[in-house]
Order: sequence, then C-alpha cells, then structure tokens
Amino acid sequence: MYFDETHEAFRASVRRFVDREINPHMDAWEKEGAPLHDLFGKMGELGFLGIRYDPRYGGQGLDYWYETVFIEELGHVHGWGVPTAIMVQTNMATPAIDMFGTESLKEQYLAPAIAGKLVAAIAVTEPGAGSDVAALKTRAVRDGDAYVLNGSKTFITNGCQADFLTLLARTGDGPGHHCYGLFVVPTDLPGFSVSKRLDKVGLRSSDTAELFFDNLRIPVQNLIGKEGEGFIYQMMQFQHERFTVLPMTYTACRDIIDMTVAYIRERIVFGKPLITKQVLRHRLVEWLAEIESLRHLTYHIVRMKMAGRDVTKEISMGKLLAGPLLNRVSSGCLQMFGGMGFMNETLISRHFRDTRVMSIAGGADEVMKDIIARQEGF
Amino acid sequence: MYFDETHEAFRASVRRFVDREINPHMDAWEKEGAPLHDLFGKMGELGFLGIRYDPRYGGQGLDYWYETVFIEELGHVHGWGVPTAIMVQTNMATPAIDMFGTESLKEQYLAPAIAGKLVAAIAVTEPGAGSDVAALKTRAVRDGDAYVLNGSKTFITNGCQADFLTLLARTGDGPGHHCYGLFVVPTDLPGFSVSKRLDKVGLRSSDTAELFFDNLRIPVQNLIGKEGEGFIYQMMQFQHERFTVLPMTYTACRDIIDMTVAYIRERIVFGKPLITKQVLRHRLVEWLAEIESLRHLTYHIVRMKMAGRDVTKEISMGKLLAGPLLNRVSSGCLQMFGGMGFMNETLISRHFRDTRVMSIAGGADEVMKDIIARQEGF
Amino acid sequence: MNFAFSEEEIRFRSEVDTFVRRELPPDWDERSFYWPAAYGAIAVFEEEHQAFCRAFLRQLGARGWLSLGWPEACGGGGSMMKQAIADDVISYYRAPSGNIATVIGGPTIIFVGSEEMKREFLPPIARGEINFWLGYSEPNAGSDLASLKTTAVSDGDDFIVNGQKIWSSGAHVSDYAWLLARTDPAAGGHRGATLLLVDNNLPGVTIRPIENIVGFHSFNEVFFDDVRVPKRFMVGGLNKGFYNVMVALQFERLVVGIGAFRRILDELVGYVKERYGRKKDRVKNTLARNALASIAIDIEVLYGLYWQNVWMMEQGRVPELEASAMKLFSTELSRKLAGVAVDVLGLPAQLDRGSLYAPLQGRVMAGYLDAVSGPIGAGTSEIQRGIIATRGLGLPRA
Amino acid sequence: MNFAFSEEEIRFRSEVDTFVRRELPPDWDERSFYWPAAYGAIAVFEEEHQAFCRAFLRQLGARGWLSLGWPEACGGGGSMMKQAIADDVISYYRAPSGNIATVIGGPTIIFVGSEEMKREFLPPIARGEINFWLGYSEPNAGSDLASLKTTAVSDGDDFIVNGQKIWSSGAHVSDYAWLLARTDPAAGGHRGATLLLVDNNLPGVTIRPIENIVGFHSFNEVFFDDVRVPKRFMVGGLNKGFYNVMVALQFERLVVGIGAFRRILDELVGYVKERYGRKKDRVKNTLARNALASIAIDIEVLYGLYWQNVWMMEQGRVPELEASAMKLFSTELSRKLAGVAVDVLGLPAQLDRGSLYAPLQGRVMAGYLDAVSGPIGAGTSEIQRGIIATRGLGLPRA
Repeated sequence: MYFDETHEAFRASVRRFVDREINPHMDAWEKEGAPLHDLFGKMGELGFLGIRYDPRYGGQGLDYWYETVFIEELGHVHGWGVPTAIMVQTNMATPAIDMFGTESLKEQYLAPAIAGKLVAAIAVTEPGAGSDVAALKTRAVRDGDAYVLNGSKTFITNGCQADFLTLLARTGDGPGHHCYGLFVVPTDLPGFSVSKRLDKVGLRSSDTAELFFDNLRIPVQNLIGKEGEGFIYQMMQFQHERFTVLPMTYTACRDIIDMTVAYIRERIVFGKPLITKQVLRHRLVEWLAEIESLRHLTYHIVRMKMAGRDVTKEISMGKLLAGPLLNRVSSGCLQMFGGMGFMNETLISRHFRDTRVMSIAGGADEVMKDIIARQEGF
Repeated sequence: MYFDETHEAFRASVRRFVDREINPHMDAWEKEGAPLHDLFGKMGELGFLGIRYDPRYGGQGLDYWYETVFIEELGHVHGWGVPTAIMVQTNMATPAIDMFGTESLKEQYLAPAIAGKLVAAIAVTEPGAGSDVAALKTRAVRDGDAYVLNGSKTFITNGCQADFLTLLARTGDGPGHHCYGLFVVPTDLPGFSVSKRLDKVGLRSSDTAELFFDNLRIPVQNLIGKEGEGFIYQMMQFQHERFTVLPMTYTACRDIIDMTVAYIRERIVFGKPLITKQVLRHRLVEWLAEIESLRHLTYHIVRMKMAGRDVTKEISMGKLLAGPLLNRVSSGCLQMFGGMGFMNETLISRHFRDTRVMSIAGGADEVMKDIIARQEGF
Repeated sequence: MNFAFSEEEIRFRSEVDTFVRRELPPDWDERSFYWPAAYGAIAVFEEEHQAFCRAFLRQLGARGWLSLGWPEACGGGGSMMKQAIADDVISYYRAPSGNIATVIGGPTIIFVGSEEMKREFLPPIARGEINFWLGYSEPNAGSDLASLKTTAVSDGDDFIVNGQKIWSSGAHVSDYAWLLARTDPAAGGHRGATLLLVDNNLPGVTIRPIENIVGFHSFNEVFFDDVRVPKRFMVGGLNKGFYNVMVALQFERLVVGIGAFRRILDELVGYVKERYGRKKDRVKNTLARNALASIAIDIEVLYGLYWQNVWMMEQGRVPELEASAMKLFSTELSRKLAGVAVDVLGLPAQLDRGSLYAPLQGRVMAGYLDAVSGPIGAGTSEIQRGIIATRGLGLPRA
Repeated sequence: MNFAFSEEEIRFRSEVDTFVRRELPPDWDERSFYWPAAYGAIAVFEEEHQAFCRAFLRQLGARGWLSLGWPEACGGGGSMMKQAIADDVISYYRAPSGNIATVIGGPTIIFVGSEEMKREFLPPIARGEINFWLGYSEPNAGSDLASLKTTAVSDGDDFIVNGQKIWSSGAHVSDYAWLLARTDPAAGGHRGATLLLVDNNLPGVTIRPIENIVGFHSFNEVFFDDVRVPKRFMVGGLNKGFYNVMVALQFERLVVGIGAFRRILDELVGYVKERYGRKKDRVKNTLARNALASIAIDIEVLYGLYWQNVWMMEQGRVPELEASAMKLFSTELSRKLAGVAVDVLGLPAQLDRGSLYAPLQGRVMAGYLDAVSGPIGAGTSEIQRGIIATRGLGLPRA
C-alpha cells in the first residue's frame, strides 16, 4: 500500500543479498566475526551503503522510503550483529559528515564509505558514560594545525576493523552543550590503539572494541562543522541511528513469530499441536497487534522526515516501544520453543541473546523517556 | 499532516458542538441520561449523523477520513456514554441498512436516523450470550407476511429511547452461520416491551435496556438483505462499530494525560511539583508512545478502508490495543490525582468508571485475539 | 519454625466463625460492599448499616474480640495471633472486624498515651462503644504530612485548633478525630506537631460529606474553627506528633481485610464453575483459569506476609518494612483482583448493585472502583517503594 | 505459629556459613555462574570445576549435610528444616548444595524403593559419592511425559532398554540415569512405565553434549541401544513409573537455590550504591530504586513459600500446590531478576565472563540467558498454572 514497484524491486534485491550473501555465513560469522571490508565491498557495489547520499559521492540519492525498505529487509538477517555493523556504517558514523562535513571530508571519507572501501565506526560512548553523552571525558586540544586527542572510548561497534572513526570529544570546559567537537579520526594515525575485541554475550558477529588515544594528532581539517557544535551534530545523528531500530524490530519480530508458529504447529503435546493452545495463540496475536502499530508509527516518522519535520519525539517513542517489544517477543517465543530454545545456536536463542541490548544501546529506554518528557514540556 | 483545510473546518465545527452542546450538559446527563431525540435532532441538522451516507438519504457523502475526524472530536466529550449513544446511531445500527437494505428501508429508517428524527439501537447481545454471537436464542419465524419474533435482548444501548432496532435473530436451525436474519424492528409494534433502564456502574449518561419480544410481528419487508445472511451482515457491521473505539481512545487518552499533567504541575509534594517525579514522568510518556502508535495504526486502517480492503484483522488489533491502553491510562492517571481521583464526579473518576467496559463491549479482548489468530491462520 | 495453628487457635477460629454466621442478617451479602484493602465501601460507613454495625461491634467488644491483641495488663487478650484469626474470619464474611479506635487508636495509646488517657479511653474502645477517624490528610497534602497546616495553639489548659482536613474516612460516623496538628508554628517539616483526640461534638467542628467514586459517602471534609480542646486529650507528648503517627502507621498497615480476598476468589471460582464449565464458553474458561490461578498464588503469598507480620507483633516487635511490603502487596493485589473479576464476569459486571441481573450482588464493579483507593491512601505505592528502597535496601535517595 | 529459627538452627546456620566460607577457593566467584532457579549453569556441570565440586560434595556428605532431611532410620538427619537452612546458606555462596541423587533420588528411594536398593544406594548418595541425572524428557516430548517412547523390555532377570533422552542435565558428570521407560507397550498415556537406575557405563549408553544458550555444556542427548539393566535396579514397582515420577517431582520443586536470589540482590544493591549514589546518575538510580524494591519484596515472599514448603515436608506432608506455586514463582522471579539486573548494569552487562570490564564477573547476562530455562524445565509455567487451576481451585479443564 505504501510502496510502489520500484521500491519492491529494490526490496527484492536487498532481500536476495541477505539470503545469499549474509544468512548462509551467519553461523560462521557468529564464531569468527563478520569480515566487514569484504561484506561492505559487495554492498557498496550494489549501492546499498549510500541510499540517501548524494550521487556526487557515489550515493543513490534516494529518499527515506528506500532507506526504510533497506532496513526492513535487514531485519531478516539471522542475528543482529551484522545489521548493526551495517547501520553503523550508513546511519551512525556517516550522516554527520554528509550533513556538516566539508567537501574534502566527503570525498576522502564519505565517498569510500559509500563504496564500501573504508569501514567506519562511531566513537561516542566512554567508560563511565553510557547513555549520558554529556559526561564525556575524552578531550581534543587545539595545537597548531591539529587537535591533540587523549582519552578512551568503549563499546565501539566495528572498532577493530574501522578505517576511520566519527568521534565526539570535549574541546572546551563549559558546562553546556557547546564545548564538544565531532571529528573524523583515521585509525592509522600514531597514538591510536585498540584493545582486544570486547567479548560480548550477544551480537557476536559484530566486533566491539575499546579504543585508546594517546596524544593522537587529528588534522584540523578533520573537524566536522564548527568546533563546539559536535554535541549538537551528534544529537542529530542519533535520530538516524535510533530510527534503524524500528524497521528492524517489526520485521524481525514478525519473522520470529512466523518461525515459532511453524514450530508449534508441528509440535504435538498431549495429543494436539501446541498451536491449538489458547494461551499461546493469544500471546502471539497480542504481539502481532503491537508489531503492526509500531510499523505504522514508523511510516508516520518516514512521512514526517520526508516533510522535513523534527522527529526527535516520535523516534524516541518508536525506540521506546521497539526495544521492550523485541524483548517480549524473543523471550516469549523462546518459551514456546521449550527445550529447543535453550540450545545454543538455534536461531531463537540467538535472537534472544542479541536483542536484550536494543533497550540499552543507542539511548536506553529511560533516556528515551526523558527525551519525550522534555519534548512534551513536562 | 493527514488532514487538509476542509477536514480541519469540519473538525472545528464538531469540536464546537461538543464544547457547546454536549460538555456543558454532561454532569446533568450523567444523572438523568442524555435526551437523545433532542441531541440527535441538533446533530442531524448539522449533518453529523450521516457523514458517510448517500446524500439521497440526507447523508453528507463524505469519506472515512471525515468520519475519523468526527470520532476523534467525540473523544473530547467528558464521559463515554454520549459518544456511545451517537456511535450506536451512526456506526452500529445503520451501516447494515445502508449496505444491504432495500430502498424503502433506507427511506423509512436510514433517512430519518440521519436526520436525527428517529433514534436507533442495535439489538444483538442476549442474556447468556455476551461476546459469543453464535449462541443467540431469539428467534424469528416466518408466518405469512411477517416474521414472528420471540425472545429477549440485553445490554441494548439507547434501548429505552429507540424508535427502531436493528436486530439479529435466529431464522433457522442450522449449526453454521447462515441461519440468522437481521431485521429493522420498530419499537411501536405490539409485543415489544422494555425493562426498566439497566442500572450500570459506568456510561451513566447513556441508557441501556433489556428488551422482550412476545410474538412481535416484523413485516417481511423489514428484513435486511437475505434471510439467513444476517449473521454475516452483522459481522461486517461490527467492523464499523469496533473502529469507533480507536479514534475515541487516542483522543481521550491524550486529554486525560493533559489534564493530569496540568494537575500534577500545580500539585506541590515534599516541596516540589509532582510533575518533577521521574517515575510519574516516565509512566506518562510510555502511554504517549502507545497513543501515538495507536493513532497511526488507525490512520493505516482508514487508508485501507479508502482502498476498499478488508480491515477485520487490523481493526481487531486496534481494539485489542485500545481497550487495555485506555484502562491503563485512566487508572494510572487517577493514581496521580491521589485522593481527588477518588471523588465521585471528578472527570478522571468518570473516565475510570466509563472505560473499563471498552475491553469488554463490542467484542471482548479475548474475542479480538481469537479473530486475529484465525485471520493469521493459526 | 511452625506454620500450624495451635488446637486452641483452631477452636477459637471455629468459635468466631459460628458467631459471625449466626449474627449476620440473611441479606448481609447484599448490603456489605466491602472490597479488601480498599477504603471506599467499608460496611461500617454505610448509613443504612450503622445501627447494625455499631451493635455488632459491641457484641465483638463484649466478647473481648476487639482487644485480643492488646496486652493483658491493659485489659486486652494478649494475643495478636488470636486477633488476626478473628479478623481473618470476620472479614471473610465482610463484616466489620474492628475500627480505627480498636486497631490503631488503642494500641497507639497503649504505646505512648498517658495513664489518664488509657484509663479514660481504652475500656470504651475495647467495648466497641467509641470510634475515631484519622485526621492526617489536608487539602493539597495527601501523603506529604510534613506540609501540615492545621494548628493547635496553646491557651491555658486548652489548645485552640484551626484548619481543615480532607479524605476523612468515616468522620461522620465516628466520635473523635485522631488529629495531627501543628503545635509549634516555628518548626517546619517533620517537627512541632502533636496528636490530639478531638470530640466531633465540640463547637467549631464542621463535617461535610464527599461522595466517593463508588457512589458511597465514606469520606468527608472536616473544618476546625477555633475548636477548644483540653490538653488532657493530647496523645503522647507535646510536639511528638510525627513520631506518634509513625507508631500508629505500623498498626494501620495490618488492616487489609485479608479474609475478603479469599471470599471473592471463592465466589469467582464458583461463578466460573457454574457458567463456563463443560465447554460452555471455552474462551472465558481459559481466561479465568489462568487469571484465577495467578490470583490464588498471590493470596497465598499475602497470607504468608500477614501471618509473619502478626507473629512479629506477637513477639513485641514492630514490623516496618514487612508492613510496607504488605501494604503495597495487598493494595496492588486488590486492584489486580478487581480487574480480573471484571474480565471474568464480562458485561454483567457493569450492572450496578441492586440490579436484578448483577452477578455477585454487583460488588465487582463497585470493588473495581473502590480498589483504586488502596494504592493511594495511607502512603501511596510510590511512597512505599521509596521506603523499601531507602530504608530496606539502603539505596541512595532519588 | 512461629516464624523464628530455634537457637540450634541459628547455631547450625552459622556452622554451615563458616564451613562454606573456609572451603571455597578465593576465585570461586569468578568460577561459579549459578543463577537461581535455572538449569543451565549449575556449577557442578562445569568441567573445570568437577574435581572441586565432587570433593566439596563429599565433604558435605562426610558431615551428613547431604541427607539432613532424610529420616533418621535411613541414616539421615531427620530434619528438613536443617537441610533447608544448609541449602539456603550454601546456595548464597553459589556452591553445590546437593544434587539429583541427594535431593530427588534418595528421598524417592526411601519412599518407594526396595530394601535392597536402599541398602545399596542410600549410603553412597549420602556420602556424596554418586550422582544421578533425570532421564524423563525425550525428543518432541518435554513436559508431556505421557508420550514416552523409550522402552524397557523384560528379558529374564534384566530389562533391555532402547530409546533416546534429551535435555539430560549433567548426564556427562553423573553416574546413573534416573530413567523413565515404558515397560508395557500395550498401555498408553500415563500407564505402563517403570523407573530404573541405569549405570552410565553400561554398554549401549551413548552421551552426546548439547551446548546451551549460555555457552555451557550442561545438557546432553543420551542414546540407549540394547542396554541390559538388571531388574534389581528398578525403582518402586513395575509399571508404577508415572506414580513414582510424581513422588519425585514434589522433591524436585524445592530445588530453587534460594540463597542465590538474595546474593544477586545484595550484589546489585552494592553496585548501585557505588555507581549511582550521590546523584551521579539520577536516571539509573531512580530505575534501580523502584525495580530493586520490588525484587526485594518478591524475594521475601519466596522465602515465605520456601519455609512453608519445608515445614510441610518436616511434618511428613507432601506439598503439592504449594510446590507448584513455588516452582512457578521462583522461576518467573529468576527471569524478572535477570531482566532488572541487565537494566541496572546497562551496557557493561553485555560483556562476557572473563572480560576485564564485566561487572559482577559477567554473571548477569549469563544469568539472563540461563533464567529462560526455569519456566521451561520440569513442567512449564503454563503447566503449573493449569495444575493450580484444575487441582487447586477445582476449575473446569480448558
């Protein structure tokens, strides 16, 4: 109803890629981690990494609806690590360069990121400052033609493989929000070091690193936009990040329910298929109703974005609904799989492991609530 | 974003009517019941009772978007009894006449109902058959030029004041769904009697009756559509009924929250306004997120209806989300009003009293779940 | 540990049960709308039941069953356990099983009152002859006692009381206010207040009814206009009011009408067996099975908390967190039970009491409305959780 | 009623506490990932801990602490209460506090076993020398025991066992299967099965590991291929298997690792005090205060159910509904606790055990994964609710 033939053709090509180039490797990548240069190279060739970006930099110049289609189809990936890695590349680390970067930054970093030749990461979170971005300690001090960077970042997705980081650091001492800079930091500069890959319980196909900066000199031309405004840019970038959770969630929840229904339809208990049990049927359809309403809140957000409106509140609402829904569906469906759900490396158990963090990363539920409350003027 | 100037002008006129002709009387009507002939007469003059209906019968010939605007504005009424009475007239008792009735039924009943000259009621529920329509016992037996009706109906909204009923009765003995007739039953025929108004805890401004039929002879021309298909017609009519809960719910929930926020902003506890308490702020915004998503599921349903699609599943999902949301919001906001919420005849306590039934009437939550499960093929 | 009742206790339970069944009028079920752990429909507040309720309380008093938990030295029965057993049985039948004076006033007077006050008040309280109402809440200050505005100014042998109280449950059918008033205007917050017993009949006391959400008159606004109260009616020391209220609160939280929980569950189970059994209505049966199983567990759990609190008091200990936990658990369960009950009964639940077709005498929707009062009154759920977090777990304040 | 421990019990608790603190290695907290009321990370299953766990159990056995609840006539301590106290303390430290043989096997053998079997098995079980694994579940038949397919065909003095079991917790580190097999192929449903003890080392027994969601090897598939089992290894009577399993189930449901609930709460409270105190992070503090207050109440409630079940068993009564209620409540609480814990710790909760930065040794996400097993294993929550509705409340079947 909302997508035309061109959208559907694009959807089919993304889905084909997921089915052929991603899902067959997921079991292996969960063990070894996904090889991002290889994967992104293929995706870049197909134009998947620059859907909304300017064709001057290799982008497709398409609109938010195409982006939505793309993310919806990534929801079919068998695990959340790889889509997260992709979303870091397209929706977390590059939007600020696109919106506020100089021509040369775009040519040097955005274009190759769109082409899948460079892997990007977004470096905001620090040890001791989770959802509270204002508590950041990493500092970039101007010194001639460079900013000298000292500090560390943690929970950095793609951090082990990244060629550059989009990094937020304190540039001044004011109490407000106008004392941060957002920088493009190539990872081959002296002073950069990466800890061993953090060993996470979920999202195992994605690498997550702790990064250290020891007098790393960032060339001044790698500052994105104006010094002092980095925090504001990052807040705007957050909207692109948080949006990604929505289409992924309703797609994946539906997949999870479908696979659960297929299982309990076959599973005979006390002489009847488990699907005939009313408590299970009722539980499933409650989730379906929530999934459907999340989908249409999402499409509303897309329309607002197309109309150039501020979507901070609506996206926060969407993420606030999506995270807990995902948790309820993955844990509730696992319950229906019974003992099978408790086996390692069944798909349902992977979903359960991967999704808990969706209520925490990219702004925890409580942070979303605070944002909405402020936007409402409470 | 979804409504143009014409919609907004229409919205303003409905809102004006609510503010001037309904809300000032609500306290009195809660005690005495709303005088429907008077109220519907005024509404009929303004064209509010036939928004979607054919101008040939006095309708406005407008689309589902206008109907949605109308119902949204009724959500601002200070209590659910009056909107329920109106919705019975426009969305429960007349859609089947419009869809399947003969020309003469339309002229004789639909047109004056649209004009607000006749008050209509929908007579389906029976003692001992709540949500389970198939368990009906009231029977209409063909005898010459009439069907002879015997039985009783209960929980009939508008039942004390109705000029005619749209009534479902068994016409045959088959086990399936093709043995019911839907009839227009004028209440001035011999054999009709109405019990005293049922004394309900909520929706007190609306009258609710138990009706008895003792060899009441319904003229054969008052059969709607084909004999035997009444159950099917009623199922289709249910969609119009159930839809009404959606726009009412998100409008009223927003009003309830706004009035609660206004109250706890002024209320000082332990030296600070209650609105500064994080647990309350967080609770409020969770509901706002659900309200917003319900609104967009509703608009999706409107678009589907405009496109002529079957919306059974989506409307059931909407009602399943709306009833419990309404209960959560009205009871949660009452808690924030503290002792004030426990006083009789404060608006929040009226909302709390009126809304519990929304998860039960018009198909209880469990019935919605069964419908969705069947539609999904579980 | 020992979870069993003694033989004496079992015999006593049976004695109370026999008495209550015999004394209640045949139409009692249609007249008593008490919902457990709620404040709005307590039988004793319904005017048409006043005569019976007063007489019933005096009968309980004559048997010593209103002061079973008081120390023997104060004329009581010396057994909190027996009092709790009696309350369990009596509340199962939704009969009045005590009042503010017997449950809160008496024990607090025993704890902090003067010898003169004990002599004057304990005997009539124990006999069920006088009752108190709790005069804590004021307009715009429900759970926040520290913003107390009512004053009691010393004037010779008297206090002169001025101010307004609200949500005064049963003030119109009681004899004395159990009143918290500020005696030291210079002191702010939780200091400088005193607890007083103020006779409703004193000049300057005006009681105005508030109709509650259930449609009952249980609450009142009460105005004090230069009311002259002799100083001997001071409960506990001067300016010790907040401390004394804290003492009284511990007793208050045991008043949950525990038996009435089990009664409603029994009635719902009976209804479901009759109406939804034998595949008559599978949908309703499935819903009811799951919901009632969960309620049944919760009620067992509540009994566990109840007996534990009772036992602690029997040992002479003052339950604090345990009492907060029970207040929170019982009032939230009261709401949950009402919500489930409405679902189980379906549309007929909407019919008002008095209606011919109303199942369970229409008590379910009345209870649904009434149950909102539990988590609001006597310290909201939010406040109870805060107490447990701060005092129970030692977590930093929010 | 009496909710207090006796002096002897208090002294005993302290003795167990001292013993456990002394015996556990200093790095025990980093090695034991036990999550309460879950099946997937029970310390005893971790291979690297096997040597220690076996030795620790033998030490408990040497003190008689594995058979405290058995009747004295069978060589036990005759006190379920003392056993429960020991289990509470030991599980607080997440140490092994018994196993299938001591908790389920021994008591069931005492109840239904032959004298010969008692003589042969009870002493080594009590000494902590042998362990069993529960051989109930089969592929495609988890909670539905009636569709049992494994057969034991009589052949002279032996049974010949064929079939497959799955979700066999700890089979690889135990000595005997506590096996349910169909001995009367003509009988269907809940008839014609027999309980057997089958030595893991018999020819034809093949154990294959299943890695669980936590990443541990705790489960197995076990195949029986013409395994010859002497008939003296029959537990209880021929074709009485389902009855005997029901007897065993009552004992199983007490195994909740009660102390470990309180331990995690203590750890979370400590974490919050340190990290979110003094307005460092108000958002997290508010969330934690509310969530932990609610968990604290639930744990108190669970203890109430625990001691009540224990006391019933001490009286020689078999808790049925009470045991179902505790199984349901404890496993659901286990999940809720894990969800709250993940929220409270935030992103660092995601770090795996062994990671330098993982708070609480990374046990929270491991527990979050493990906790899903509780409401699934040993009769799902759905089945428990059905039991309570049907047998407890007498509601019509769905």
